[in-house]
Amino acid sequence: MESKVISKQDIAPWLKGLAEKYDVIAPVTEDGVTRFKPVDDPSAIDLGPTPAKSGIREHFTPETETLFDYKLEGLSAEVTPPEGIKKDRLIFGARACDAAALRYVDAVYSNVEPVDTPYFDRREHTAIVGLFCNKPSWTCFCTEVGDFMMNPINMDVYLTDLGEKYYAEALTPKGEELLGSSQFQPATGADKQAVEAHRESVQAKLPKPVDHAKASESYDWDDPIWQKLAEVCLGCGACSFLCPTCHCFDIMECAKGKKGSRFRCWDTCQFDKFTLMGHGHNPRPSRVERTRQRVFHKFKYSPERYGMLGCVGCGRCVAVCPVNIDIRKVIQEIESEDKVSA
Amino acid sequence: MCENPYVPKLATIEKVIEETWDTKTFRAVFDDEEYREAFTYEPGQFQIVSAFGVGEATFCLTSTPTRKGFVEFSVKKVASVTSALHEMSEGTTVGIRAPLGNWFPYEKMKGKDLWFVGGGIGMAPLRSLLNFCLDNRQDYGKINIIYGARTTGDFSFKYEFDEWAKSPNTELFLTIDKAEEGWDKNVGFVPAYVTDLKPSPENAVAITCGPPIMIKFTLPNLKELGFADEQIYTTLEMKMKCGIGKCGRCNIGQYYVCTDGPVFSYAQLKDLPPEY
Amino acid sequence: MSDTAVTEQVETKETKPKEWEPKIIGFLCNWCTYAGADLAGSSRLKYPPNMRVVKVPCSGRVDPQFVMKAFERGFDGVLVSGCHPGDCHYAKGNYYARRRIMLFQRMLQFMGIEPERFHFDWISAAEGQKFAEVVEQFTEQVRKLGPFKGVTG
Amino acid sequence: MEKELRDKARELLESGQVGTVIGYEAGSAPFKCAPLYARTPEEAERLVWNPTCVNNLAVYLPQAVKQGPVAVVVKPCDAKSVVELLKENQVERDDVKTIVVPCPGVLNLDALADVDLSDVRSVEWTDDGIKVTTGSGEVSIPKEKAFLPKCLSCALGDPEIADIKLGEQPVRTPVVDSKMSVEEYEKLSPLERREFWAKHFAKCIRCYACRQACPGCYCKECFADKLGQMWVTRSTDPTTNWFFHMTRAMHLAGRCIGCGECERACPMGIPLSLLGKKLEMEVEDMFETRPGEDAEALPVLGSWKAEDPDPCPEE
Repeated sequence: MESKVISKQDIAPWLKGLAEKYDVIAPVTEDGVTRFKPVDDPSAIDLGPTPAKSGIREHFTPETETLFDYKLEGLSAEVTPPEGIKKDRLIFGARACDAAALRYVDAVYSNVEPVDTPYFDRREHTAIVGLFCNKPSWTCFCTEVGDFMMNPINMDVYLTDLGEKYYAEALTPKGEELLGSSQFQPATGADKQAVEAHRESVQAKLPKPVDHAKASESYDWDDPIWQKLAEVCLGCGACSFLCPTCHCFDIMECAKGKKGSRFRCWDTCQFDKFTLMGHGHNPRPSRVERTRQRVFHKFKYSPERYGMLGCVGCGRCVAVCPVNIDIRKVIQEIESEDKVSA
Repeated sequence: MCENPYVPKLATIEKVIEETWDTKTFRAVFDDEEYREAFTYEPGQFQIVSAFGVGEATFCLTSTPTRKGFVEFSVKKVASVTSALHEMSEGTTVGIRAPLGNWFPYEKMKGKDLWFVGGGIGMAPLRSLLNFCLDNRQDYGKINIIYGARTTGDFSFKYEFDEWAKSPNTELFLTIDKAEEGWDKNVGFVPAYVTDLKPSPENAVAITCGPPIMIKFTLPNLKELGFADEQIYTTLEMKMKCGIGKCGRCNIGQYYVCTDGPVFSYAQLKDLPPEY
Repeated sequence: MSDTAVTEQVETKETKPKEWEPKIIGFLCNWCTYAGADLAGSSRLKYPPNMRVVKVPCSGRVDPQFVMKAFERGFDGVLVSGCHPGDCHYAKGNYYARRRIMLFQRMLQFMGIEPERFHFDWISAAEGQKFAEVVEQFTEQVRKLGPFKGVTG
Repeated sequence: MEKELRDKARELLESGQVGTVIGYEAGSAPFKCAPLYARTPEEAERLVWNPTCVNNLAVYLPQAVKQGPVAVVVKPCDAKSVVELLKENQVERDDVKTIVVPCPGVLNLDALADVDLSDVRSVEWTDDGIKVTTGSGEVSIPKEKAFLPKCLSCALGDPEIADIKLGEQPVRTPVVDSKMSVEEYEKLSPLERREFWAKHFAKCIRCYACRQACPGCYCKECFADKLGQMWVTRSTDPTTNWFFHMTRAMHLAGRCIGCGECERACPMGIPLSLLGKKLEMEVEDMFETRPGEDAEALPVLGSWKAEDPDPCPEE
């Protein structure tokens, strides 16, 4: 598909022009935290931090989401599901890791029956304009787990910052339509060369690919590392709540007298009650099982079931862990040579 | 677009049966006539029942699809939702999401002798298959039902014992943990009773469900009698929320108990990480 | 008395009437203030009917969560009252309550909840008159502030 | 200093006085440390003490002592958590050996905002802050910027419960009044205060990192997890989040020692220390006690005096 360029100062007018058709969602920094939020004023957009604190996840699987409202009268009940997305959304500035993560969530939520309709609705009504990472963070390792930084997936448009302007590639018909705006000019051969050289120079600084799916075949269930991690891990959910592929949830009731709603909210295998059953049995009773579950689910079970890793290397879990549990080091340790041969 | 899988269908409780001191069986009828007519399921599948205002919980379908027009579920009072259900009288509206999960491979069981081995509330999921087989009696060989409970007061489905026992080529073996006055049937735990009864593994299938401790000791006994892992089925209980493979709660290894189960053969279970 | 028994009462707040009237909840000690309220009633003292009363065994039973729940659920004012210091039926329950509630009061204020929406007082079983006055005063105080817009509103 | 620390740890382990030494080891980046459970002399060689050692390791004690006596590396501020745990009978005095390290102040990661973190080689103390060495040179950061806010107001000497002291505490002159942030906040009107928290609590994702990182939050079952009681659902709307954080604050009233781990652990930048600081100030003002000082003292909200301040004093 065709590629174009847009001067940086034209981004704001372009996004303003899109506002009629789309609710624009972009990274905004407030009180030191950068998150993707609906923006009215494009000048508030902050593309600086790589990646943003919380990715685009919450715009597909919100932290708290009403599944339906109910009303009770006498013995009977009435149930009303919420309305779907009314206006299309455009996510601006998503990183390749976050967009790639949607492939995984799609595999769980919408590519198998029954389809998670609220999620599917959001996916269908969202255009994604991604942004190449010029300055990967110290926690970034996307190149180790996939090549989507160079060959993005789930984006309609991929932007690369070339200083004064962005190089813009349309990756879908929807993307072509977006690049049809007057602010875009055709890219030249020189632009294309510049982009390729630039991307390769960034990629060179990042880790080399590792076939974790293959390596996971010999992961040791009783590896002593689980015991070690379990002692240090505080059992909070920061790693999974900021993870773009984590998608587990709890379903709860918010009852206010005769009215109320059923909602779902983020949940994590790191919490002790995640698997606790009503009569008291807990199949994963300690942090030993729970820390293993997080790693195994992402690096072993997911390739087995969905044919892809459950990790996109965004590094958020590394950045937020209060006790510096670094998943890169964990994986390295359980995949280390001497361990495999032992 | 498909229907929102999280919104339950409304159903009305038509009948409440007090099974034991802590267990009740509810019969519910879907309010929407069209849905009710079209609704069908397989023995071994489960449902998620909403007590509006409290939440929802997972129960197996204890009724058999051969008897149409309603669904049944047995509820042991353990936590908030089950307590709320216990408070409900006939005529109360509940929400039901069903049918969910896989089912017992009853086609594969055709022509074979069946050994149902149930303990306590574990009889509930077996009852669906049992009554299904009894309703298709000609398809199966001898049907044996071993059912154990702590005391005589802890048996569920007592009102069906006669029907079961009187069915052709069917035997009902009851056992309680400790002797009671007036009890003329077996006394002892289920695993030992299984050994005493010496079921022949030849052309037979065992279907077990009960407390983990019962399963743990029944399994080796069955194997000693010559049952292969592929000849033994059970239905797993796990914490579930969505019931459709999304919420991640019942994940064991690469499987989700809610969609890949709850019915597993022991051959399959052996491949799972020991987290159930 | 279980937590649930208390929250149920906190949560049954009715929808707002058309003419706004302050909705107040009072956590009253069974031995003193509740009896004081009884006395006010049987002495036919007049006081505003805006308060829903939750009887608690002792002011020491009042968990700050009760008050927070009330505010979270949209009550406009919360009153906590028990026996005078030294007169506790359980000897010292109200002394514990005093520390807890004093601290909590200051934290509420810190969070931006107007201090006038929360009142803590000692009212004995003999003080029917005082009970009526406190309720009257408190109701008017809350009325002046207008409807509560929520803990983060 | 690190050599002394390792020697001491090894000695404790070899003599069998403790089975575990909980300390810090180098983290996955030069500006990070990770908690370490050292159980062998070899593991003790991995112990470090440097500006990245921010964690309050007291959080591990209630679990760790279940396997027998442990030694724990503490900064003077962390030692206050140990005092609280002793006071609340979560650990026995005989089961804990405190190794108190001399602490000039620890690293505030925000100070490195302008540094290319991928390029950092080391972070060291200097006389007046820290020195960051990167591939392209050295950067000196003065302590006003380099250290956590709690360090800037710290004047703590060696704690009374110090079992092992690794050198003298540097004389610390607070450069900031810790009450300042509270006083600054209190200039806000009630409405502004509610808006302040509405804004911050709207960010909360309820990952419970604050609770899990808190040495005071050792409840077997947190009120927020009690589903039967349903005090608070897991909905992340600002009001529910307010309820959670307010209740947690009240549960820490008179117990919070201001280590700031909640705020550090919070991935969403919620200024939770403000609540703890306010509680600390009020407790001192009304009941004249300071948490974390005296292991023999009674818990503030588990005790009373007839002359306590009264909301409506008798005439």
